[in-house]
Amino acid sequence: MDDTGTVVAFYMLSALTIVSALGVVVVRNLIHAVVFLILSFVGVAGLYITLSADFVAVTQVLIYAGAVSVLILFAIVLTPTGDRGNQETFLRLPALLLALLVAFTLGYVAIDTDWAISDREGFQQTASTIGEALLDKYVLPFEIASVLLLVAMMGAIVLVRPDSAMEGE
Amino acid sequence: MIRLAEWYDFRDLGNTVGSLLDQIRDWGAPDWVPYVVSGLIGVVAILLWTVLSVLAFIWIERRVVGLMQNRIGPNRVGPNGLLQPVADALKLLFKEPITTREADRILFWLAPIVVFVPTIVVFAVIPFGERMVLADLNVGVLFLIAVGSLNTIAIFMAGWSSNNKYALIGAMRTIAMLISYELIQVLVLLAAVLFVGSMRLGDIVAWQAGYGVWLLFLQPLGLLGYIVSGAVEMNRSPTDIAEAESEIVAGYHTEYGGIKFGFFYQAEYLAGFAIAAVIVTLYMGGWTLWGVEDWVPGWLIFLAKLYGVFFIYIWSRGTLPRLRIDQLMAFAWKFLLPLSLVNVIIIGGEKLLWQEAELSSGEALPLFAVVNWAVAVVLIVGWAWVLGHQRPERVAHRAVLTQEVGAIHFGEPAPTV
Amino acid sequence: MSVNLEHYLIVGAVLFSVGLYLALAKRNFVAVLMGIELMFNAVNLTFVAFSRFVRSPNPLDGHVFVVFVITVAAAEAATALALAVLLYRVRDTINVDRIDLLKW
Amino acid sequence: MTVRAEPFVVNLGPQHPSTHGVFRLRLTLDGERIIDADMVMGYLHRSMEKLAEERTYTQNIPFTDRTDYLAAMTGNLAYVIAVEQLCGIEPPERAQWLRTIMCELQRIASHCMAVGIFANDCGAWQTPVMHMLRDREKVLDLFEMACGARLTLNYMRIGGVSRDVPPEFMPAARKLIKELPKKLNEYEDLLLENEIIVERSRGIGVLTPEQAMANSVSGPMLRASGVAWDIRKADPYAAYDKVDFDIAVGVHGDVYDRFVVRLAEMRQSVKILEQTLDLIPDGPVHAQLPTATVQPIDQPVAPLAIRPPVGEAYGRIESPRGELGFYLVSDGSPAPFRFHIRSPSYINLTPLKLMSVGGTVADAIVILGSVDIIVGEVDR
Repeated sequence: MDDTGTVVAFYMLSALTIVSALGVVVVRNLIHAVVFLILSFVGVAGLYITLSADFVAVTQVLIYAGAVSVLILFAIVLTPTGDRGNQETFLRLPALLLALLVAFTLGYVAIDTDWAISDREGFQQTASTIGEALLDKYVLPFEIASVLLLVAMMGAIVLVRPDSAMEGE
Repeated sequence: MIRLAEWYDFRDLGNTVGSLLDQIRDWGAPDWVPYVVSGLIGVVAILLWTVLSVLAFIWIERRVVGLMQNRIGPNRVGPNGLLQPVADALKLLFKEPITTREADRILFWLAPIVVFVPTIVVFAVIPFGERMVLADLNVGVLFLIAVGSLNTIAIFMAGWSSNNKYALIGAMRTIAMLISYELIQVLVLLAAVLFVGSMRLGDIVAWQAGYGVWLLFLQPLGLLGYIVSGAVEMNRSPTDIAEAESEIVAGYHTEYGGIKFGFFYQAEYLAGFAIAAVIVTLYMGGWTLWGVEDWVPGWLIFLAKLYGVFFIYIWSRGTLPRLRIDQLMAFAWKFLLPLSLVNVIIIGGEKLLWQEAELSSGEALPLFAVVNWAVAVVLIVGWAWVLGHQRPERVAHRAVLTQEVGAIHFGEPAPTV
Repeated sequence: MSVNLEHYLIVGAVLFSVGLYLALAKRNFVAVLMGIELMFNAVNLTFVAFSRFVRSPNPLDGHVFVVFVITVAAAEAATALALAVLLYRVRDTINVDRIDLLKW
Repeated sequence: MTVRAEPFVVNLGPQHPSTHGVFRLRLTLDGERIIDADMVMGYLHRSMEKLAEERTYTQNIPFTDRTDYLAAMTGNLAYVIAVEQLCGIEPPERAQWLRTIMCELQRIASHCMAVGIFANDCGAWQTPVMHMLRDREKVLDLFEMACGARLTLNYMRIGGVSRDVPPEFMPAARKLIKELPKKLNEYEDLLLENEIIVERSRGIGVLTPEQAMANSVSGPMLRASGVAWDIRKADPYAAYDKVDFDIAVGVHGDVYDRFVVRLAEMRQSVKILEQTLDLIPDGPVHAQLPTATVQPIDQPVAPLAIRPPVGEAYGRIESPRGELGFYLVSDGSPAPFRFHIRSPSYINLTPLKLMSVGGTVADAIVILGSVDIIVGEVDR
């Protein structure tokens, strides 16, 4: 991972991702927060490409930046405008401390342990290997994931249907 | 056919650029310079080509639709109207791009750009000629869909930030439409990729050239699904719901003036070219034409096919009326989705049959073509009948002619056409 | 100067902590969900980084895990947002502070 | 408590590409469904009925083509019949036939516009309208030959027609009548079985015969609801009793039937024109105005103004949009005491709310297109 192009790309993309992630925290309007979130998703997809994981990068753009973000946007549009100010709750400080603590421990562990680095070059093409792995080694989780998706889809629809009997008090 | 000397043989620009890059390497530039130069050439070529062909097609479309409506079309500006698109572009440039007071300024300004970028990026993956592809990803087809799904957000931004009732309805309608037709696109392209076996567009073109058959003949249902969802994605012909003039005035780009509207207008044409390019590459053999590409430049064949397919969309825009949004959604979920699922199953079965039974491609492909076309016709007619296409209150009929005044004919059977 | 595993792990850690802060500190239920999505992304990044750098018999298992994480995240996002809409319908607010009653 | 999207009021018009002129429809929407639709009119009110009270009977004729500017001939005829009833003047035979020819030509031209605009409201991007306008041009050329004007014709006079048609009118009319059925077949092939038009118009804006009669709807809208009521048959005027034709009637009362009835009516007009062009007699085209109604010289008002006897009259005809009537009250002076227009478009609009509630915004546009209103006639 030493040719200059990838190194430059890595620093730019990680800067983009982290800045837009912080943007989601800082910005006052929730819709802008979602736009920053989409930017960080695309940034992470770019990082995948520097790790030569092309199939996962494109899936990330398709699912996260294409579908999940639209879901979040629609959720914001359907919920009240009162809470769109992206304000913080009262336990701001403890959350900040905990987040920093987690960051440091993970960072320390990352730098301190010597990982079993292999001298392998980047993958040429990953899609077919992933496909084969999904269908012969991980076929059971694959089926369970499809059932999970079906259940989630039906659950979401039933919950939101206006005439569903599940009324409050 | 004698091969002309390498560098001025324009049959495929690929090796012209290749010889240029070797030239640079001979001058001893560091190894990343030719890579950057070829990338630059590709980007500039695509941008130049898209801008020019959009301008050309604005003129062609208005003339052709004019002829369809037995009127002349633009002929005032420049020699019989040729400078009309340039005049439009200039007009848009000089118009003041106003921002409404209550608009969400940042999103309002950002939306046209975010609409424009994904549509241009699609061309990076399309193989124009022999070695003329900017980014030869081996997840090409998936990249097309991923980038296609990005403009849903841009349309939401445009509709939401311009703080206008019409824009909001238009944006909501377009997003609902895009998401449901994106699903159809994924299933249809899945079938195509399944049969060819690789997602790299270069491989798909090579496969079609190798077997000398176009996927168009093998997968009619797939083509039908893709053409319709392509028409939806570029808001054109029977599905221009977003800016249905007769209903909500201009859809999500009501509030945009000046060059911002120019971006939306340009992005719409580019989406048209992108869809046409994908149809040509996937279903009509890309830049190959059964051997003709040896003496006619590949990229010329590709462009000819692309403009032909785009003409179909112009033609349908000139004739077909518009579907209502709920009818369009019903068409997607009730008609196209089951059909494309069945299509995937059939193609999967054929692929398995082809490999297991070791049929030679000579017998297998024509057999599959006939079977697929028969199944397509049966399915379309049958499923439409099941969905109640010919149920009594949908049958076209003429008026009842009567002489006696004051008679009530409500509910009587009418003479059918 | 080359980029190796530690760099990606640090970026993953930072992303994860930003997501954690979002999930814990934000008042709007949808913002909490955004935090969770960010955490999912951070985890995915570390998976892919490990599958690229670390010695293992079949390295692409990391990618398979990421695909599973993405599907689960999408399913979870759909259900959570349905809950958000339902919450708004029942409680007329999705302010996390005000929803502290364990039963309703 | 369900997710109540608060009702969402959208204004269609007055400046809107498809409301056929300055007409405003305020729709209250729940999501995509229409809950309530109320009309705001009067943007084009020119107070014709008041102005007409200051002008003599002959000077009022040009007003009548400006109310329904797409069917000026029928406007003139209705007013002139009313005045003739008032004064008891009987126009000569040739004038009656000429009036019938002109009215039927005007019906073809107006229905061309109506059907074309309806297809345009369904979204067909102006192509059908352009083809139909081409045929309407041929009719307008005939009018220009007859009375020099294309739109505001001012062709009829009290007691007959302003001038006889030039010799080249009859062959031109015969040529048009030969071409029209071919064109109508073309439109029927293109539009009648067009999937999307059928989908967009079947079962939308349904009006049962009882509702139609209760709202005093008239013209193609009434006939589309199955009621075979046509003033040309019910109370024949001009030469309609001497011609044989059918009344086109729909069976479902929806938008599709109105479109189908208008197409069938154009065929009937061609059938009538074929007969009139053969049977038209020669002779004078203007009756001799009885001297008694002519005012002696010393009066300051225009000497030749007609002074109908005191009384009232109601002349009605079948205009392309419905029953067009003129109610005149005369107090013996050269100007009418009361000049009222019964405009069919205005009255055909009454069931608009009844028809469009429950549909979507796109349906409201298509229903409004099928009512075929002319805002000049609605606002007078």
